Amino acid sequence: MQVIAQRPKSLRDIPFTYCPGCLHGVAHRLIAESMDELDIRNKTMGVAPVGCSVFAYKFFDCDMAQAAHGRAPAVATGMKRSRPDMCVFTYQGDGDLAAIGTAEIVHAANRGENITVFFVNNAIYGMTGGQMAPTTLPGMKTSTSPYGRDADDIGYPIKASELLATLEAPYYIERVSLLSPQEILKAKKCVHSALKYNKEKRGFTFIEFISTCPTNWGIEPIKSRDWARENMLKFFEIGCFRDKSKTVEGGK
Amino acid sequence: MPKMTVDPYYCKGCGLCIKACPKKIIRFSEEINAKGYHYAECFDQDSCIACKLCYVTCPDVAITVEK
Amino acid sequence: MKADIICSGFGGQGVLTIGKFLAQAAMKEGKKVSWLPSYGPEMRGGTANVSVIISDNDIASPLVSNPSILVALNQPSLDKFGPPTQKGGVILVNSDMTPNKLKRDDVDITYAPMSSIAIECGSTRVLNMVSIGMVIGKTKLVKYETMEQDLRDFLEVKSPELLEANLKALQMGMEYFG
Amino acid sequence: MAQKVLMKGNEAVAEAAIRAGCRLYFAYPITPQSELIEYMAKMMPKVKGTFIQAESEVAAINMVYGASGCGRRVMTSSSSPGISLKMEGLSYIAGAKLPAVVVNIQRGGPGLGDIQPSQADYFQATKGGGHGDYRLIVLAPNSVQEFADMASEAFDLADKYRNPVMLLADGLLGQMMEPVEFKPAKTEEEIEKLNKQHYDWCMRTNEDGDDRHHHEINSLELDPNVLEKHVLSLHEKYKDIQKNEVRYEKINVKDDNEILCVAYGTASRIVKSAITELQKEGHSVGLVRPITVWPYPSEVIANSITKKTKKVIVFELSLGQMVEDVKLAVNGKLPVDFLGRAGGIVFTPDEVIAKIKESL
Repeated sequence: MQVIAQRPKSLRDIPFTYCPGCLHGVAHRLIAESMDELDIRNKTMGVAPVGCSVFAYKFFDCDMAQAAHGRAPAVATGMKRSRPDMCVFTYQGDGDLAAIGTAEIVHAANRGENITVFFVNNAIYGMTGGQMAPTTLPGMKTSTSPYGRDADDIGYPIKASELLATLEAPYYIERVSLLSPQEILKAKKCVHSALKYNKEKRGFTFIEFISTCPTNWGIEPIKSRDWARENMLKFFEIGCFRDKSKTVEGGK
Repeated sequence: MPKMTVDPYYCKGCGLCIKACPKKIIRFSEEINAKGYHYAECFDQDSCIACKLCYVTCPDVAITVEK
Repeated sequence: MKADIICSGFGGQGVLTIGKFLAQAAMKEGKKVSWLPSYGPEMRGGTANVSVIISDNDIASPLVSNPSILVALNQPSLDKFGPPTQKGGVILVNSDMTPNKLKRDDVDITYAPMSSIAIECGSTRVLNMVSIGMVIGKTKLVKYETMEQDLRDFLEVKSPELLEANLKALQMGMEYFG
Repeated sequence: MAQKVLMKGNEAVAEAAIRAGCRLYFAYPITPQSELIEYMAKMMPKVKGTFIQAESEVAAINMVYGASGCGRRVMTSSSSPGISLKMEGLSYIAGAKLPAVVVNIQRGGPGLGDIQPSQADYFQATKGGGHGDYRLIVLAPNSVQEFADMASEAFDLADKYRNPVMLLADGLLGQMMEPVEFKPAKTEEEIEKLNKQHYDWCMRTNEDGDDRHHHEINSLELDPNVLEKHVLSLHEKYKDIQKNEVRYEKINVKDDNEILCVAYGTASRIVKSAITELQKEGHSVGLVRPITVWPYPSEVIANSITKKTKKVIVFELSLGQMVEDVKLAVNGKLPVDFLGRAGGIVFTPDEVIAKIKESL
């Protein structure tokens, strides 16, 4: 008998601190598996954000820094410039990346910083207990949009992938879904590509995961995936927004 | 013989693997784990086809699949 | 020996450079020096000035409130720094841009058409070198040879085509006092 | 024998930092420190170093955090309003026990204030500055030469204690030119050796084979008991710093001093001029100049008071921030008087003389 699927080496033997059914863990696994496959575990450093995934620095079995809220792309820039031979990634939620850290992500992307950014979009602030995020859908109720997000008042959700795709420098930008095993398998390919491009020093790579927040949405895990499919995917379309490997010969 | 096992140390009983399993051979255990969850378990290993979908969907990376 | 110098003029007249060359030459002759510019928005357009101290001893405060040597390249500079100049101090005024004279008779003041001399040397841009020459001619603060060498070292790298006009300006400034 | 060159403080500290082995620099332009960032922009590529003009001061200090977490010598610089923005990052750097050097070319405040020399960031610099229970090591130069010398000292202290070090200067020191003589630049081998000194904790390639290291750069600890232990360990370190790293200069401090002055940085130069003038008139006035404003030379000030001393006077380019530390040092033994100017105004030696003469 042969083991055909088990915890990747790049994850440490520590249970995640996420709620039951939270898809952060899936995103973590896809990254860790790709690190194993690309054999970059010994030369990878990650940056954990502020938010539910603040403890990501404990989970990945590589060197990790924990960054101030929103600053992960800046911290990663310092790390990458300090150790250019290593692969650097950030792992950020929607409040971290698309609200307080908007400047840092835009400018790291605009510099074509040779890092990979994993962005988990679940349309809500998880750790602080279910407040409105920059990605909260119009009409969606949260503890700080108790009557539903009023787009006329507070604006529409930010489409981070589309926004970054307006810049020249990014090498690869794709939005993927974690809402079913089939979609996860597709997402895995994208995560693998992003880290492969990172290893090959091709430039800035960005993966947006459409995820769920069963706890703060108040919907149990399985149904929360259905809810996300019906609501989030209409607004946040799955797809590739940039892949220079298909347009630029030999990468950068 | 294909086989899936859930490590109760990691499992939080979210049930996503139960939903994912095409053979419907996963259920919540009677027992609870150290964190108080009824973890997932396979009750019919003989029917497992090692499709890995439970592993793929598990957010706590608690599942090992053998073949 | 301690000289408290203020050079002042319109932004663009090169007053900061006057100060820098004086300080640098004095440093090379073994003196203690400090160079402190006025900085900020006034560097563009308005009046710019620089305080330079040249001394045999360590320089404590780099501020100059009462200059012993004043180079005033325009009217506002003379109006501002003329009155606080030390009794018996040296004031060199660019008379081309300073219609009103200073009402003091306890200072050693020279009104010289520095802009005109600069044009004679080839360009208004060498006005600052005329002034430096005049400071040397009047006060013997630093040696002419030191200054000439500094000027050569600076311009031969940066813009050799300007060297001739600058050297001429330096010399004409110095020879103004015969 | 190195040659003396006439240089601005802003440029001299940049050159000295590069010579000290700083190969990464991240900053955002602000007057009156812009010559520093411009110098780095010009020189870093020549030593194959990294220069990034960051999108903000906040980003710059976080780039410092990342680079420092990799164990390499890294610096940022700014002026007062920009330093305020960096305080978040500095707190993280202090919490995560990272070495880093920050230059503050102080200007008038509060708010946007003006761009003239000031010492009004003393509280912010010496009392921690950001959130949490931490300290920066703060060096306050008063000449371009000292400013340059302190760059390498700052990196050494930062590395030794794994603590951020601030060079607290001001617009006058940044903008003025004085002769400066540089120490020889560190060789690439020496820099490599410096980088290696942090290998046991910094983020780096895993060269340990299967015996993996997992180095975390972090300031988060949710267990209050563990966090308290961490903060206590920081404070043990601060005690060591207070014991070992106090630096000061005594100028004309004698048994017959009628007045003892305390001033640091630019203000100390003005006071020194005043003391020289007063000496000519036969008055004996001493000056203690803190070179480290944290750790503070409290004992030196206390011990410089003699039976003849009538008063201690503090001179600052602020409305009285260091005066509190002097009062703590003097501990009620003598009255502590104060002269300060705000808004970027630098007092003249005459103003200082007049103030001292009130008490003679």
